[in-house]
Formats: sequence, structure tokens, C-alpha cells
Amino acid sequence: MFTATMAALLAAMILALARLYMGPTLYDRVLAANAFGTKTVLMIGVMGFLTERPDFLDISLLYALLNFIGTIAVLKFFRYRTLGDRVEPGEEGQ
Amino acid sequence: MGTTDILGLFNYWMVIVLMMIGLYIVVSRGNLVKKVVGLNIFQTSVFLLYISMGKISGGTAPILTGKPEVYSNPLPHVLILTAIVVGVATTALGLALVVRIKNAYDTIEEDEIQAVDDDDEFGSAEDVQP
Amino acid sequence: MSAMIIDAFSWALLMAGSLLMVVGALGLIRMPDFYTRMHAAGITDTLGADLILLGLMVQAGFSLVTVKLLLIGAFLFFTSPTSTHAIANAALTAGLKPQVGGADAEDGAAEKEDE
Amino acid sequence: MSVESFIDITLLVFLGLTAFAILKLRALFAVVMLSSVFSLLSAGLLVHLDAVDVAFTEAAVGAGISTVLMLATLALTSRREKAPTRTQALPLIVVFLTGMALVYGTLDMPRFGDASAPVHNHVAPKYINDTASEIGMPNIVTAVLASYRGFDTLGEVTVIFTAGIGVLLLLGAYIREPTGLRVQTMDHHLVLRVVTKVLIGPILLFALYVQFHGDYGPGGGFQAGVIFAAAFIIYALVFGLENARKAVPGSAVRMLVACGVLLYGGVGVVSFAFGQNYLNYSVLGASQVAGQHLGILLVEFGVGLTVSAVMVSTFYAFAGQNPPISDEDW
Repeated sequence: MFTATMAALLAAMILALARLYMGPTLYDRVLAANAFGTKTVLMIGVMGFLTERPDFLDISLLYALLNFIGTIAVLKFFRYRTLGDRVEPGEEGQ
Repeated sequence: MGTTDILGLFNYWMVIVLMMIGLYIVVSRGNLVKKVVGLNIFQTSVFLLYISMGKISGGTAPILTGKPEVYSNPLPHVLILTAIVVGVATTALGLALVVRIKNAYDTIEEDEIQAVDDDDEFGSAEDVQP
Repeated sequence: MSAMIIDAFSWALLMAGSLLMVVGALGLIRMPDFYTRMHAAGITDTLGADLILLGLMVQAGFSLVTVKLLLIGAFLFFTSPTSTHAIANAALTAGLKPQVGGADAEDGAAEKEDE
Repeated sequence: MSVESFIDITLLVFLGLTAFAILKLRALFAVVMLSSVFSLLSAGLLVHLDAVDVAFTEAAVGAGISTVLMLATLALTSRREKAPTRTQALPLIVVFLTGMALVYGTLDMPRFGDASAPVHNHVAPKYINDTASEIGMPNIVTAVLASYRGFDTLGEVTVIFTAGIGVLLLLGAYIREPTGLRVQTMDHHLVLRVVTKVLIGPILLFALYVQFHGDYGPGGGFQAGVIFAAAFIIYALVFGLENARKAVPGSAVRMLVACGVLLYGGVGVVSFAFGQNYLNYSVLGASQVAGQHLGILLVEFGVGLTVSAVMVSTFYAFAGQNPPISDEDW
């Protein structure tokens, strides 16, 4: 039964990869990469059960915590075109 | 060459394919950021080569369980674990170089950098006698 | 007997989760514009992931593994919708308009190509 | 074909496809996204190949830091790759020939998963058999990393230290000093700010868990250092670089970069003082196992300190640059 879940996840991953490749907008790519991250979290979890050593969920946990950073960085990059502070006296705070 | 041979060597072949894609990006692309990404692919393929060699069929992760089990070889894991963090530190160094090149040349395309250098050394392209 | 019921229960959860995952991914491919794609991927991902994690939890029983799965589920439950929200927000403020109307609107006034 | 080899082959094919997509796409932003997917896939494959510690490291690095660094570089340089101008034939031939030579070389290799391959018969059995009695911790990888091959790891930490110094030398002079003007942060993103506040605590806690649980499960100083740095980076992204610098000043981070290496080397000197070989921790405690435990704990802490400080100062250096004024269409 873990095998079936695994197959479903792998199928979903290839579809997300296809969307990531096709685009067409930047945001589609971020969305696909984000979805791909979620699927990897689950894949690593299921993999642990498949090999009967499920104590390695730390890796999934790490991804669940940190995948967020990539998205935030991307968002900030879109919005302000820098990852630092944009210090411009004339600029409005939107 | 039977099916077992193909399955037994598939990992190494895929690693070689990845390695060659990385090499091709580094050699053929002029954009420096793309080159750094190509180097990263090459680097990951080396990691996978090491880890593939350390795998034993039916083995499990080298963390002792107290039960008699076959453990995969821990030595490649140690070498590659440190290599990954070293890899990101050196990638950061490479990217820092790219940023400085952009500051100095106002481009990160290899050809244009070359053109600027040639101009500086030999004068602009129109002055050069054939 | 009870082992069989537990197995069947976790089967059902895992299958439902897997189905949602595949459907969401199909939506990611088939939907016509960015916002509908986001709708497909964002919603199914959160529910599908939590269902699969629940299925695994039922398998693991009461142990440290279950606690870790719970934590993963909790964090995904927070971060996944937040990421979707953030991307939608970025897209909207950048001027990407949702596609309204039928296939006539297909000519892509909304699609800002990055190629 | 077994389930294992099916997963193995599928993931490898996905990796190949991703690499090919990276080669084809010229929008650098898409390339960065694809390289983060590449990292996710390779982490999955590493778990599958039993290398959980390695997968953990790849996850820690690939999930945030490398994407952030790449994006920072794009923000400072350009977002498009120009179309290649020169002929592609020669590189293609060179790459093809090299690949063929390498494939020819693999024909003599022991088959994948062969337990009698030469690599498995040299030092590895000693590590697997003796770790329990000599070091007394379940995670063989940590034992080999910090104790059996401690010298190696000291070298690696020094490389990271040097790379960090290199980044600071290259970019340090250009870091923008605080100007006192109004700092624009993600003020209006209420959802993001709240969720980030909720998440930073667990991330720091998780980093500590990884740091000190590395003897028993996957983890250790390298992974923990990166995760720790990630927490500060996420803070700087959402609440502004200035505020992050107020919480953790750049000068303090630069000190910590050196402190970690110093701690690692210092443990070695202490074992000298006790009349033992460099980095032989057995003398540090009442018994050999206790000494090894203490030594590995200290050394891993040093590693974690250096790695996290290098990552944070690298981020400061990249994010503190003045973005070029460009109206390039992207």
C-alpha cells in the first residue's frame, strides 16, 4: 500500500516538474516548485515506512519547516528586487 | 550483457549523464550564474556516485539498531556529508565573484567580458588592423 | 482482527491522500491560467498531505514517529497555505490578472511570459 | 523489477530531466527554481540509498540557503541568459566522448548493491563493528565524522571558514552601512509576519535538536549550523536586514566564524596536553566512551558554530549590497 502511495507521489512530482518547465509565468514556476517541495516531504516520509525504518522523519520535518524560506525569498525578490532592505527616501510603503 | 548488468550499472550511467550535462553547461554556456549551476549539477552527480557505491542491497542506514542487520557503507556518507556544506560555501564564493564581476564589467556574459578585456588591452575593435 | 481494521483504515486514508495529490497535480497541468492552477495545487496539497500523514500515523501507532508526523502535518498546515497566499499576493500586486470568460480570453492578455 | 529499483530508476530519470531542463531554459529565475527541485530530488534519492545523514545535509542546504544565495545573485546581476553566440558542436563532441569513456570505465565496476565490492571490505567493517564498543553511539556516520576521521573534518571546517572569509573579502567592502532612513520591510504582509514569528522558534529548537541528537539519529554540526542560519535568514527576509543586524551584529557573526574553528582545534590541543594524539578524545572523560562523547559533542558544536556563522555572514554580505538600478525587463 505504501508502494501505491509512492507511485501516486512520483506521478504528481513529474506533473509538477512539467509545469515548472513550461511556465509560462514566474509565479507558475514558484507554485510548481512549492508543490514539488510538499510532495518531497511526503515521499521521504513514505520511503521510511517502505524500508521499515520510519525513524528518519527528521528530514521531512526539516523540509516542512524550511521550504517556506525559499518561497519568502522569491516573494521578496519579486516585490522589491533585492533580498536586503530597500532604502529609498522617496519610495512609498505600498 | 544481461538485465542484471544493466540494472546493476544504471545508477552509474545516470550519474555519468548528469555529470556530462553539468560539464556541457559549464563549457558551452557563457552566463556565469548558469555556469555555477552547471558546476552544482556536476558536484551532485559526484555525490550520487559515491553514495551509490556505498549502497549494499538489502542494507539499511548505518545507524545501529541493536539488531543484527546489514548496514550500508558509512564511509562515503561521511565524505559526502562534509562535501555538501563545503560545496555550498564554495558556491557562495563563486557567486560573490560573479557579483564583483558584474560590478567591474557591468555584464556576466563571458563573451562580453572578453570583449571589454580586449578593448582595454588592444583598443576598441575598430582600431585593430587585420 | 483489529490489526486488519487499522490496516484498512490507513489504506483508505493513504489512498484518498494519493488521489488528491494526483488530482491536484493534474489540475496544475490542465487548468487554463495561473490562479486556477494555484487553486488546484494549493488546496489539494494541504488536504492530501495531511491525509497521507494521517494514514502513516495510523500505521505507526503511538510512538515518537507519530509525534514527528504530527509536527510535519502541523507545519505543512501552516506553511503551505501561507506560501500559496504569498504567491497569489505577489502575482496580483505585480499585475497578473485572472483570466475571466471562456476560451476567447485565451489570447493571453493575462499571461505575462517570462521567457 | 523490485519496488526499490523502480524508485531508484524513477528518481534518477527525474534528476536527468531536471538537469536537461536547466540546460534548456534561459530564464535564470526558472533555472534557480529548477536547481532547488534538483536538490529536493537528490535528497530523496539519498534517503533511498540509505544515506540519511547526507540527505539531511542536502535538505538543510537545498531547502533554503542555496536558493536564497542564487536569488540574491540574480537580484544583483541579471535575470536573463543571453542566447549562445558561438558554435555548440565542439563542446557537444567533447562531452559525448568523455561520457562514452566514463561509461566504458563503469563496465568493470562492481554491480550496484554488491556486498562483496572492494569498497565494503577495507575500513568500513571496522567502523561498523567497533563503533558501538569504542565510541558508544549508534550513529556510525557521526562517529566516523567526528572521531575516527576527525582530522578530515577539521580540514573541511577550515575550508568553509576560508570560503566565508573569501566571500567577506570580495563583498565586505561593498556592504551598505545603516543609513538611518526608513527601512522598508514586509510591513503589509501580516500573514507572512505572523507565520514567520510562529515558525522561527520551532526552527531554532529543531536546529538544537539536530545539533545534540546527532549521536543517535541523523544530524550533527553541519546540518544544525545550516538550519540555525536559516532561522536568522528568514528573520532578515521578513523583518528587514537592519533589524536582523540589530539582533545579531555582523561583527559578532564574524567573530563566531573563527570561534568554531578555534573550538575544534582547541579540543585537539587539550588531548595533546593529556599526552595523547591530536583529536584523540578518549582522555577527556573518566572512561574512553565518556571521553569520546564529550569530545564529539564539543567538536560538533564547533562545526555548527562555524557553519552557521559563515552562512549568516554570507547572507549579510549578499543582501547588504546596493542593488543595481536597472529597468531590465524580467
